[in-house]
Amino acid sequence: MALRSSDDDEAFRDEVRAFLEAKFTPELRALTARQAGVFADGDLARRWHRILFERGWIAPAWPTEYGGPGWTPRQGAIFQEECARAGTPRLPGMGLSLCAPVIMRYGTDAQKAFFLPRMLSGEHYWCQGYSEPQSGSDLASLQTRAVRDGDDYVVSGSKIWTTHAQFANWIFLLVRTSTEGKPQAGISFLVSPMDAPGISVRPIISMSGEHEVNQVFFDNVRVPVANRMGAENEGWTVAKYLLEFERGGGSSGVPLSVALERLVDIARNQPADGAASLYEDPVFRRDLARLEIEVMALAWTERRLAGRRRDGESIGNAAASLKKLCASELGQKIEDLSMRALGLYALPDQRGALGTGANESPIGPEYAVTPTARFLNGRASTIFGGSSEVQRNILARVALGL
Amino acid sequence: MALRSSDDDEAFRDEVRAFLEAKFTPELRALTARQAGVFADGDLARRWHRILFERGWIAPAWPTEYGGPGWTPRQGAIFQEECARAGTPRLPGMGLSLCAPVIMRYGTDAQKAFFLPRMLSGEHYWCQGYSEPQSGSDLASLQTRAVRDGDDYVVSGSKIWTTHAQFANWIFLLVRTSTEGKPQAGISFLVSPMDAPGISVRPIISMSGEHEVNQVFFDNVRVPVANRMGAENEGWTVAKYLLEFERGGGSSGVPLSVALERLVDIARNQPADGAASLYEDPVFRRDLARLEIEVMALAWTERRLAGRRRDGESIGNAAASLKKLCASELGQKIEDLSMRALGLYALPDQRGALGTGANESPIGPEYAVTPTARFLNGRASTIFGGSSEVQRNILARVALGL
Amino acid sequence: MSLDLTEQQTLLRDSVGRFLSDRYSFEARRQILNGDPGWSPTIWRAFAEELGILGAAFAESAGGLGGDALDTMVLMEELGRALVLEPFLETVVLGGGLLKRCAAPLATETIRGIVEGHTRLAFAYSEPQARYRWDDILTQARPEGAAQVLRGRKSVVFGAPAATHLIVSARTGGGRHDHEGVVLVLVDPKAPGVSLRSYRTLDGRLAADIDFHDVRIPPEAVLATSEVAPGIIEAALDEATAAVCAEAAGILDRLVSDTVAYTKERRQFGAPIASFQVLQHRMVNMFVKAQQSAAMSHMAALKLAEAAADGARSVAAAKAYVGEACREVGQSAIQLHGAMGVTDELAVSHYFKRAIAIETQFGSAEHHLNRFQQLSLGMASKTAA
Amino acid sequence: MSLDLTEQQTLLRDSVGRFLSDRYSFEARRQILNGDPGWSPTIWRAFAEELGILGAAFAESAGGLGGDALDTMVLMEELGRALVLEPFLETVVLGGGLLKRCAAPLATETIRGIVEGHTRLAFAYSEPQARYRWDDILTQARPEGAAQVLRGRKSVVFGAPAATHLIVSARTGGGRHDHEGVVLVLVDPKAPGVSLRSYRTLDGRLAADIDFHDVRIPPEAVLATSEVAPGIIEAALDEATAAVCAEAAGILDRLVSDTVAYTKERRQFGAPIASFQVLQHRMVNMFVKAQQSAAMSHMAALKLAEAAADGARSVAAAKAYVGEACREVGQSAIQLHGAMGVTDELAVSHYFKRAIAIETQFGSAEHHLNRFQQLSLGMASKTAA
Repeated sequence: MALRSSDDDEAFRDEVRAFLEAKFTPELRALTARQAGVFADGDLARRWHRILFERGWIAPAWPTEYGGPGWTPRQGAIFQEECARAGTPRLPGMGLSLCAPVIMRYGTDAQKAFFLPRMLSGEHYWCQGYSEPQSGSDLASLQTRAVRDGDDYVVSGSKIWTTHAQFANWIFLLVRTSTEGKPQAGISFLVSPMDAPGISVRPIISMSGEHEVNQVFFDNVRVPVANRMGAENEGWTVAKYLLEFERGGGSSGVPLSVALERLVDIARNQPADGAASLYEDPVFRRDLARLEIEVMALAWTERRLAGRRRDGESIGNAAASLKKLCASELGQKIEDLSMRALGLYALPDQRGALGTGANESPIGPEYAVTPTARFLNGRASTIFGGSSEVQRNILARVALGL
Repeated sequence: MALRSSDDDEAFRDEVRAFLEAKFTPELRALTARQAGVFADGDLARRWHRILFERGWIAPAWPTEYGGPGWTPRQGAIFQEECARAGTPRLPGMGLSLCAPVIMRYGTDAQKAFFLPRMLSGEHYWCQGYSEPQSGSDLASLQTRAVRDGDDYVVSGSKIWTTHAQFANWIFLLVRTSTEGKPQAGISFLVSPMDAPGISVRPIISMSGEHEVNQVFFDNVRVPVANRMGAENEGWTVAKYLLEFERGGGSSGVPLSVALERLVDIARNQPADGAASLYEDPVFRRDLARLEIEVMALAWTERRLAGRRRDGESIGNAAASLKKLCASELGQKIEDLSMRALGLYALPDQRGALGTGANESPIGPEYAVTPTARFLNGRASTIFGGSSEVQRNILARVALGL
Repeated sequence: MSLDLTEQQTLLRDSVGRFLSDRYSFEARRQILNGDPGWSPTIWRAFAEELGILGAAFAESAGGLGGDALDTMVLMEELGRALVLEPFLETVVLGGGLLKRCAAPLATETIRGIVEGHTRLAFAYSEPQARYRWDDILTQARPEGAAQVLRGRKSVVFGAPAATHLIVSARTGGGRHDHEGVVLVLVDPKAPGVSLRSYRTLDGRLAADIDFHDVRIPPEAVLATSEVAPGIIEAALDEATAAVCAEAAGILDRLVSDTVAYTKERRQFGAPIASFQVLQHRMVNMFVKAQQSAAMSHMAALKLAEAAADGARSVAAAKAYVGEACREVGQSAIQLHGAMGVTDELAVSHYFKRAIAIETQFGSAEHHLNRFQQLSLGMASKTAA
Repeated sequence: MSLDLTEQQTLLRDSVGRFLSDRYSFEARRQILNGDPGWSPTIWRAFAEELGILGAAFAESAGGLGGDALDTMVLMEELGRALVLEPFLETVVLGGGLLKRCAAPLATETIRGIVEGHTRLAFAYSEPQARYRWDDILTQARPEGAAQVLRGRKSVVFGAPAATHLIVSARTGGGRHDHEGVVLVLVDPKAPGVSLRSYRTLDGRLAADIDFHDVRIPPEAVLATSEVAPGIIEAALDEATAAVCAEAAGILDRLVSDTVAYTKERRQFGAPIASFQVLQHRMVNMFVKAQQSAAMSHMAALKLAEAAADGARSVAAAKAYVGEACREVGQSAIQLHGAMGVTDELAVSHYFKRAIAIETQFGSAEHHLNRFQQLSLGMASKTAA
């Protein structure tokens, strides 16, 4: 809705804009515009993290006691909007958005005091050890063992699809500490430094040619019992708590709208048959209008369900899955139309011009550099973090009682 | 493909056209144009049946020994095309197309001699007793009992969705003659006159307000054992043989093309925003072109798989399900676009102008009379005769080995 | 700002919902549907006297409750959920929406009749050549002395057979699509020269094609002159369009819950068919579309209530979305009900038919997608927020 | 007429299929893909000498096999099934399709080089401003004495980095979309004034953007004058478009069978994921689209082989259908492979990327839907038969 912002909110927006104007330098902008991965790559992510940290804005959702900025939800939304519009680097959220809530809820005081400030400063760069080669959608079947030995667990097994493991210095992971009872019953939640002896990382190259994910091997890795979050064998509860944040963070409307705006820019510059530009082509315009309306529908649904969730209606529990499902599928539709808007210039492999180390000029127009790689990388969005099939299973159960 | 017909075929086509010109009179045309049901209603069906019978053309697919015309497949296709283009009444096929192959394959000589000529002449008007209130997709769970008593079976139970039971004087039905073993094992295939004591018919009104289907009750109905087709308890084999014909008859291309031509006629006469007619509207034209291409794709797939089926490749077994699935879903898309093409004149209930007994003039243009009723009636096409879900289950098994 | 209902709106929703579940069961509705005149004067009286909802959208000075588009949304959602046949939309939302913007004394008087329950309206604006454009008007209002003479033809006028008064759009001048020269007049459907061809629509509601053959319109029956009529028509049509979106939200909610309930009951292959994953996922898709439709309806109502600059654009977006959802959710509901779904016997086919009618009423999804595009060009910001 | 293959076509299919399964495994292909030059001269030589398929589409008088569009279809389906990187399409189908229609002696000579395996072609026709229209040509061929001088820019020229010869479309006159004034010339990619920016395309194939800066074209290198060039270009592009439809049919077949095999292997929740009904039905939808794509490809090839009046329209229909099928089947295949599907490690992502590239190559589905509509207007009959 056209929220009639208060004057305070407008002042805050100006503050955010001024900050971005000053700190999101032309150099950073140029680097970021050539990113097509799910997250900005390690160096760029660290640089932008540091800049936000110094301003005190790195963790908008954190309580002030841990270093959050104390914003209202509306301010958080404004910040997110302005960052999305400016196109700032997409920071990986494995630490700040996923592990942090777990530590705040299940961590001991010592764990909180150690991890949270280092997460905030960026000293700790986190990755997530959930999936295993044989345990994807069926996460509870995981097999990585952790055997108690004095004050340590000895961990053996392998985690896969570990985003940014090559940059991370800490990992949180689910391990099997018992084979008694249901599969869910014997799981514990541990954290470990990535340089612990016995950890090794194998890159997995994506179909776009990028290195974002990895397989991480654990060969008798010693993890102190003090690095467990929550009770032994109760890691499933912790894991599920975290998954809510994985499905749920932030509003989908703004990033999807920004993606649409990028598409509009392409369309205005692309030729078309029988129209001044692709943007004037009636069939393209209908497809575009449909997507605009779908983005509105999702944004307003999120807002509407947020109210229901407050009321404790059961529908609220479904909101996170609904959002993950719709935002990922809609994002793919936008990526798909963006790629097709390019015509033949959708075809060149632009790897030479992509990423922070890239030094080639684009093939074709500048705006043709990222859409194809984004399209290819975006295929993962309906698979990772709970596939669309899994989200529909959840919705069938939670929302429809099936 | 633009089959380059032989001169003989062209001569045959001329013969069919001349026949239709002479016998499909303006009166019959006017009556037929106001039909929106799945089949022409009883009176009209009987009249047209009689006309085709007298010409010897009522059963194109029958062998000549039983009264078929002895056409080549190409001639059969030409006949079907010309009838579809002329818009002749859609005759119910429960006798000629479904029961007849069963009798030819499983019937005794006496059964053949009694039933086939009467089916041909139209003296016997057949309906089909397969589904039951609790047995739809799961046909093998049927419960209508037939208990042997001397030379008779005594049949009790109920059949549902019985098309044209109100016009029929014969019914073929599946009954349970044994509860031993798998559900499929105790089924038999019987035929009975509809005026047998104990049979009663309850109309079921469709959402378009039409009376095409019924529930048929059997209250201790005596059916002579001589009226069984195939062996006792082996009716499932007979039933499945018949279902192949239900999914498979004829080519989908022509009726779907005719439906598209009707849609084009509507579009040429309908107003549009910013175009001379709806037909000139680029967005409508794209939707229409998509449907045209989908019709081509289905027609050519049928033709291609027909070749494979001859070769005995396993894919051939899937052809009937593929056709039923695609033709029904595509037909619905055409009905949907046809209805929407009418604008506000899609909304009036035209029942007063529909059917042989109708005496009101259409509300709005003449072409607005049938599309909405066809749209509503067409919803059944993906449900009856094996739902789309069932066809996909079959294809998963037969075509993909799942 | 949250999308929660106010306490008053929750009360309104609950009281109307309770009334309808007591008095407007599917069987009760069927009797009204199958009888003459196709709507219930008893229910209508109760709307006026027991519930007081016929005054919902009117100023308190006119005897109304002073409600806004959000109150209308709450009401329409409930009316949709019970599939109410009575001409609330036609009379209160559309007819009333025109009248309350007209300065003519006759307008105020007519509103009073609505609130009291003895006046029912129909807005005769659509014409056979117009597809979905209200401004494609050929009907003429020629001056004849102080009066005007009306001649022309209106098509598919919802509610006309039940209406005590018709509001008619006509031209005193201008060409086919011009906004200049359009006026609104009030016409007695029994006046000489007015002839209705009345019929049911596919969803069992009432409509008519109407011929006006030199119908005399006295000066006081001119509700809006050409200076104001186009703006009034657009505003009232936007409100009515938002209102059918809300009605659709109620209907879609029922289509989802009826389908879930049916598939839990119906057993095939030894299990409730709701246990089949393909059906579950299809129901999830229905649910998502129903939720998003309700959100879009809410957005449209809120924008109208706020008199936001992008009100019309929001209504177009909502109707485009909801229209397609009506078709898709409706067809899924029928398919999942199997053979029972295509009969007249269960509620689902009745909800389906109304959903399909709503898709077309006030313009199809295509029409509103076009409108959305045109209105977007005029807006500064195209973001979802 | 049946759609069965002739005995000779079956033999051709089987021998090529056998060769590729022996010599062009996924691992063998990966080495070619990751190496330089991105295609295998050894395989190419085997195509010429062992299989003889480089002459498939040429007249026997030119050393070819005299095959038609159906033979090309059979070949391309197999090449698609093995995801062959070598420039058969660019050289034999498209380049050869142009040359065999050109009367110039140099054309005949160049064909001989193709058949013998030492000549590879690329057709430089697309330009940055043209989207998918071949006739949107700004590249100029100006006369200079007896020769011509070529100046302009061509974009995304498939096969150019591997080509020994370029065929270039250019204008001696006429405006941007005019068919008059278009000629075809043969250009040595190493000639002065020719500069290539070579790159891989997303599917690992080779392409280039090419600048022609006052490149001198001797008179004998004019392959087709403006009287015949437009017809030659359209015919060759139609054949090439039908050929990628056939390639797609092979790819889609593999996407379906790989997905079925993967889901039968992969276990989650204690069962092969192929046992989940939602996945089964999605695979059925993939199967149906793959079958229909093969049928449309067959139709297009047959129409071209027959020189049917609706050949171009059939190709447009086939490409529109197959293009959309590539996207939909491809995306389903990735989704059903789960996280493994988005890596470079399994074959599925490689097939997917080629399918996505085919959707765009020679014009998107939208482009061919438009063409189909325009060509339909000229046809007497619009029926499926």
